[in-house]
Amino acid sequence: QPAAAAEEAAPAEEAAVEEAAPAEDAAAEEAAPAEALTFGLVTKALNNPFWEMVHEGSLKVAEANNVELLYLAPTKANNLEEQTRLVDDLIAKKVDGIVLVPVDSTGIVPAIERANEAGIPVALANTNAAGGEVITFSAVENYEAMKILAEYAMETLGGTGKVIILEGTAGAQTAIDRKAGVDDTIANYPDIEVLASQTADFQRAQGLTVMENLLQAYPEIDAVIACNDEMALGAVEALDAAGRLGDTMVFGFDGNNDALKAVSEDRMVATCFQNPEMQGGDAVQALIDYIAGKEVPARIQTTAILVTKDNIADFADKIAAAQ
Amino acid sequence: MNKKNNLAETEMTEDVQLIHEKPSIGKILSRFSRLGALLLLCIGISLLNQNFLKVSNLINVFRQAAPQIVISLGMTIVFLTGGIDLSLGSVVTMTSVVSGYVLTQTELPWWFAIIAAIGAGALSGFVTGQLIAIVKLPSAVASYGMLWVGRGLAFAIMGASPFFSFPDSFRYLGRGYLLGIPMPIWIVAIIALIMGWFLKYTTLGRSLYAIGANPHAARASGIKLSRTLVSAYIISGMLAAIGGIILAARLNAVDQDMGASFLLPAIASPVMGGTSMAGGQGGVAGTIIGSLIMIIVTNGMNLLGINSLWQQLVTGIVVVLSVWLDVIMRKRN
Amino acid sequence: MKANNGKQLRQFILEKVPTVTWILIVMMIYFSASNSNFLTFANAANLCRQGAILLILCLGVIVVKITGGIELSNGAVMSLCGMVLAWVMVNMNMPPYLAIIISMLVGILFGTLNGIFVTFMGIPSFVATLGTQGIAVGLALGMNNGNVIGGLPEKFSIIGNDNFLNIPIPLWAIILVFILTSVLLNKTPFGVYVYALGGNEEALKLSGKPAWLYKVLAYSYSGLTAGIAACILTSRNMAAQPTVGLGMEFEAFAGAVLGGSYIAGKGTAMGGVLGGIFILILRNGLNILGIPTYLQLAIFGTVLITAIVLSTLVERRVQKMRDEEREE
Amino acid sequence: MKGNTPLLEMKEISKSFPGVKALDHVSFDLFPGEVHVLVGENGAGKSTLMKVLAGAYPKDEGEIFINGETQSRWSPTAARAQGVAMVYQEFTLLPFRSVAENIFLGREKTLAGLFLDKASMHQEAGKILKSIGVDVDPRVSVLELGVAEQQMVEIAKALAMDARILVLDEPTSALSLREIEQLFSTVAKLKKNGVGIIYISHRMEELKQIGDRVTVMRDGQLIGTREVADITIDEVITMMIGREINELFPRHHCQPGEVALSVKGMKSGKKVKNVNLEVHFGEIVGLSGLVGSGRTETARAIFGLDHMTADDLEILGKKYKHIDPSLAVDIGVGLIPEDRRRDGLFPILSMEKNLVMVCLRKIFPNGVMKPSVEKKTATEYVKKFDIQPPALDRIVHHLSGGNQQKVVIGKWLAAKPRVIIIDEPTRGIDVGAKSEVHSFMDRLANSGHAILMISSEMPEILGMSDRIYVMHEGKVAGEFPRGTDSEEILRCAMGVN
Ligand SMILES: Nc1ncnc2c1ncn2[C@@H]1O[C@H](COP(=O)(O)OP(=O)(O)OP(=O)(O)O)[C@@H](O)[C@H]1O
Ligand SMILES: Nc1ncnc2c1ncn2[C@@H]1O[C@H](COP(=O)(O)OP(=O)(O)OP(=O)(O)O)[C@@H](O)[C@H]1O
Ligand SMILES: [Mg+2]
Ligand SMILES: [Mg+2]
Repeated sequence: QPAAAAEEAAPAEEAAVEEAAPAEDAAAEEAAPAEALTFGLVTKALNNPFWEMVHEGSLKVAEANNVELLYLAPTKANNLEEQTRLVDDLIAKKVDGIVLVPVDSTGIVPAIERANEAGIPVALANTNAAGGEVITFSAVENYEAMKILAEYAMETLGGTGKVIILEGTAGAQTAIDRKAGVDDTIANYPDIEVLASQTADFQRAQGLTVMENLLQAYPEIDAVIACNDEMALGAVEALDAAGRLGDTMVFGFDGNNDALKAVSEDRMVATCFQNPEMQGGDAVQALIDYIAGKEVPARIQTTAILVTKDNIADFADKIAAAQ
Repeated sequence: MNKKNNLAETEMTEDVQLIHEKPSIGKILSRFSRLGALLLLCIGISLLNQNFLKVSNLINVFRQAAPQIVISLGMTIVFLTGGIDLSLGSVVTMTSVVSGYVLTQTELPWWFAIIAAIGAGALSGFVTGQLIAIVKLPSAVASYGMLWVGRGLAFAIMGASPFFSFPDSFRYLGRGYLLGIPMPIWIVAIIALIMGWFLKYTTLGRSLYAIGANPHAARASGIKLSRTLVSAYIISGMLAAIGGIILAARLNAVDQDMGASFLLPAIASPVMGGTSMAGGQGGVAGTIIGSLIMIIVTNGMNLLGINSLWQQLVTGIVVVLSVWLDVIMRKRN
Repeated sequence: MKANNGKQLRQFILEKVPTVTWILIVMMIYFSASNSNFLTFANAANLCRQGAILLILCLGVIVVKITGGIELSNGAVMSLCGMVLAWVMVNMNMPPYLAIIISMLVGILFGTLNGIFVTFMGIPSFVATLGTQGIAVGLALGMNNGNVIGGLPEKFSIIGNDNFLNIPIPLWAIILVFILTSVLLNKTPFGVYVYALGGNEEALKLSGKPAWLYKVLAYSYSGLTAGIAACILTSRNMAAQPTVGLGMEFEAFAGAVLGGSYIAGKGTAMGGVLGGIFILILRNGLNILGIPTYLQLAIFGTVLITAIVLSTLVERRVQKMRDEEREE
Repeated sequence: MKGNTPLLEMKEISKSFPGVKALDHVSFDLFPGEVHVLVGENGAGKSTLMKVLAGAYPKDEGEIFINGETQSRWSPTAARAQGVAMVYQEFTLLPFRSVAENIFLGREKTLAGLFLDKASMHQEAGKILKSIGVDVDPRVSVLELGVAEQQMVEIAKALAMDARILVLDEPTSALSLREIEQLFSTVAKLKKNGVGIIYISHRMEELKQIGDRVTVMRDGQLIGTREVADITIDEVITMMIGREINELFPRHHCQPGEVALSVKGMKSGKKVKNVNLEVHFGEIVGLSGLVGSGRTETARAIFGLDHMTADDLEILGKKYKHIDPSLAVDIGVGLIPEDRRRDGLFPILSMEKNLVMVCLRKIFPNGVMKPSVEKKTATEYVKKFDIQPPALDRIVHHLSGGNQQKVVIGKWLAAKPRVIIIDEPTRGIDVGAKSEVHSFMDRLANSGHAILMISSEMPEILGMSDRIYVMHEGKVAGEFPRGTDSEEILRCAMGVN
């Protein structure tokens, strides 16, 4: 076997060495004439419409500036190891820029640093990173936005009541931030009783089962605060099936079309529209400007809009798009 | 010459008395050990939380278990033949996406969505079966490939945004009641009865056991090997599809990965229920109990408000222990 | 004479070298033809770094698969090892080399746990390793409330990112684990018993050897590889995340299978590595060609099946030719 | 020779399995340099006794003495340490590994006690194989050997650990005459070196050929031990089955009817080159030949188990281009295979399920089963063949070798085929069962069935066949009437005429 190993390994290696030089000048020549740029977009997962919206937003801007956009995401939802591989592959592909939505703020840093070494500009969207040089970070502040939503929830509850919190995927950055946002808000309301705080993995199916179980434990629930819309919608289904949607308010986060629709139908009380399209689009725009040598703000605040019955009309187009 | 067959007339050796093995205590014990484990679990939880034994909660548990039970039954069929179907999870996804597509993107009636989904499940089962029976790939390998194909198809069909808000007639399957019992439970009950009958009282069912016990002998006994194998995978594909439909109807939406989380439980619960992965042994009842144990553990932990971080740990331990119990009990006789 | 050469060539092409190799080469030619960035030094180095984790896991899985078992826990165990590794360095500021040893021990511990489930408790390896997976994930999540452990000592990043004799250290790791595995399998009695466990366990028992022991050891070895992989992974991310390795087990499984170990009692270290490389290159190539992920899924599955079908067909052809020779 | 202390003494050994008392206070002894033959009906407990000796099964009661010393802790390891080597009735080889690795399994030669010393293992293995006259390369994998060669490797494996006590459990059932002679001369050599040999066989003639003493067992009990010199085969047989058996070969008259099966120019695989044969209703046709002459393959081909081509294949008056097992079963052809463990038995299924497996589609044509009918059918055949123990829901894996074979034969006859191909009908089953099977074949033929019987046992061929075909290298080399003498047939089988 080892013999065979040598025979097989050797050619590949040599080939690589020979190829190396020519390939690189080839790349250099390509770079010279200013023709279409190629960006890579890496999100956290394929199975959440939210990332699809980030993708669409980025795509719009990219096409407008005839930039080719390559969309990659871990096949294993929110998997850091796989995401790191994707970034490395983009570096190897020598893309002109990377829009990155880190699965984990700390764990992604070395990957960003490798991009820095390769001289590839990185723009973050939606989730921040704890290090590395990034040209910008375009997102709503998860923590702040969640506080806005939680505050609204507290108001509608009148500062008192029994509440259930549906957390995101254990260990995921946004899950941690949003949970903190909720907890810190509720801390100021002594009359709020948190019945339970369970994870539902950011998934609708999980939201459904977890909620069904909690419904059994707690005959009286005034509000459910979910850390994303998918879980919120799962909870809505559970409450609806149990005929308790009337006396329990559901709050979500993200502003998925589906959730907006739910708000318009009074199935959800509020969600926090964090404009995923814009988060992606702004990041792409920032990359383009940066490469064009323009000044780019280090932080692009995507305005998080609290969506309630009052302003739901503004989102009519999205709700229509959902159909 | 006489075409009549005289075998019957050949005189028998002096009349032998059949030994009828009277079920020993051990046998009885082991037959009901799984049920016992389930009951113990229930009692334990209900001592810790009075909500558990409420009828409403028990109904809730069964309803939650429904998709997993149906899918696990699909896996059971495959286990009986000595194979394994790793693609079941993504078949669940793929088929529910198909039904979602028909429901939201076409004008076709809701029942057509069901037929389409089950058809898709059967088709994917057919392909997997062919790869195993004709190309003679190991089942784990063939089905692992199909796992990716299934996911790929799901994305291809769904494209960008997920399908949601289905007609009530369809959602009724997931959330409706009949005689005070949720539809999913009815569906599971019917399927369980059919499968139980199929495995016990049909020659095809018996052939599945035969193939699992010894494929060479099965072939030499005139059993159509590939045809039987393929039908096993088709059936499991269809069951996965039904599981997917129940799920979609309950969620009122389908996303591109909803089935993935069902694969591992579908592997665990038949084995917890005494179905041998080596083939030739097992049945419906055990699988149902196995699924219920897994569901009840999560349900119980939710009721008791156990920190989600530890839930997988507990589930893992429960799976191992209950399979162990099953092994011990089987050794006893 | 000539016929003889022809035979040797055929033997080399069909029997000595696992079929997946040739498919691999064809694939690489295709990728490098269609994108100049594929066959570059940079990408090669990139593959070594990111590939180490998968390949090392594959080498562990292959040993278990030869005994007729399957290993679904190594992804989770790797995550846990990573968490422990980081935890002892950050919270007990233990020197990296000690931490690495601890990580390996944790891996071995959980591998052994698998072995005990399978041998003493008679649980099918599929389910046993599933259980262990749950246990490991649970602990990884629980030990730090699901949070990431960051802020590792600077010098720890060396393992994942630096070179030794201008060869990436992860590549060294692959080479070492590979040599270790193939020596164990081919050159020691332990190897014989591993193959015996898969081929005819009864025979091993009757030969008066403690079959259970070698089975447990096989699983422990797979655990060890998870522990080693964890070091590289954690060093590459300079942080430990509790669910980082989840799902890895299936890629490693596919790698082992592609390498030609889908029947108990068969398989080689070389095969395991090649299978792993195949999966890596496929994903890497598709990414570099710029194929969006959701399109990759189906492609991945189809190529996987095709590759395996091809190698099985070749295997059968070889068997047939062997028979013919026996006739002569 | 009797004077010195026995090499081995087993005193009052008992062993029970769930539902069976396999050994009931059996005592057994063995002296250096003797061949002690152990005989008994199927299920008598021979293999079990030997497995206890090898440490494979723990004994419930009793003591084991080696050279007069009692052995407190007995295990496979201990047994080996005491020089007990055993050739099991079942194969114990690793299919994918080399012959040498198999021969030295568990006792690998190592360098520095760490690394395998393959060179010297190959060398030694080669020596041993040569010494028993087998020329296979120690490097090739067992997978590539024929069944007979595999059996010889098993024997080599046992010899390799230069044992003082060598157990051979039905070693010859898969061997050809040539190999059997090789084996016997090896045994003779070992005797000279003072090795004690325990020899289990159902072939009575072998008893006289190599046996010094013979011990007879029945139903797990010891019936008695005699000097081979002062006992006749018939006496042994009576001891074995506790009754006089009616004649071994009850075949007398036959009136052949029309053609039931006719094959012309059949080819299959590499072993069947050109087979022409005809079987009529009401007759038993013997198919003789040397091992490897392709009879089993012929049978498998006619039944559609292996791919085949024929100029003309006519069964029960209908012509067929292509045939597969299920079709064969439907049109009333039955093949009772040679390799019954592999092609016949469902080890983990119950006796009942095994017995009805083939006739399922016949008795339940619409695919729905009736338990009562199933039970009735199974019972009928348990009784017909006196399968022991007669427990319908007993897992057949727990039956003795011979009773397993009865189950296989029963399962085939349950499908009531009109044309029956029996490959080695009595291989590995005891004389009692043998005569039962024979008289059964006789009755079947008389009741108008067509029977093609493959057999390697000349007496069986001569005693049972109405006509005899002889195969040589894949071709039917000759056809002989009943009453031809064995020399003529053997000459034809070896291709000399
Ligand atoms: N592993 C087992 N489990 C249960 N019962 C067994 C087992 N092995 C043997 N038996 C029973 O023990 C008895 C003796 O079996 P054994 O194999 O020793 O018979 P035998 O003399 O070798 O017969 P044969 O000549 O057919 O090989 C039989 O009744 C058989 O059913
Ligand atoms: N498909 C098979 N599977 C397993 N063993 C087989 C198969 N076909 C043949 N054998 C074994 O190979 C050996 C040689 O069989 P072959 O048919 O060449 O000789 P034969 O004429 O049948 O002689 P015999 O029947 O005495 O072995 C036989 O012992 C048989 O058991
Ligand atoms: Mg025996
Ligand atoms: Mg034969």
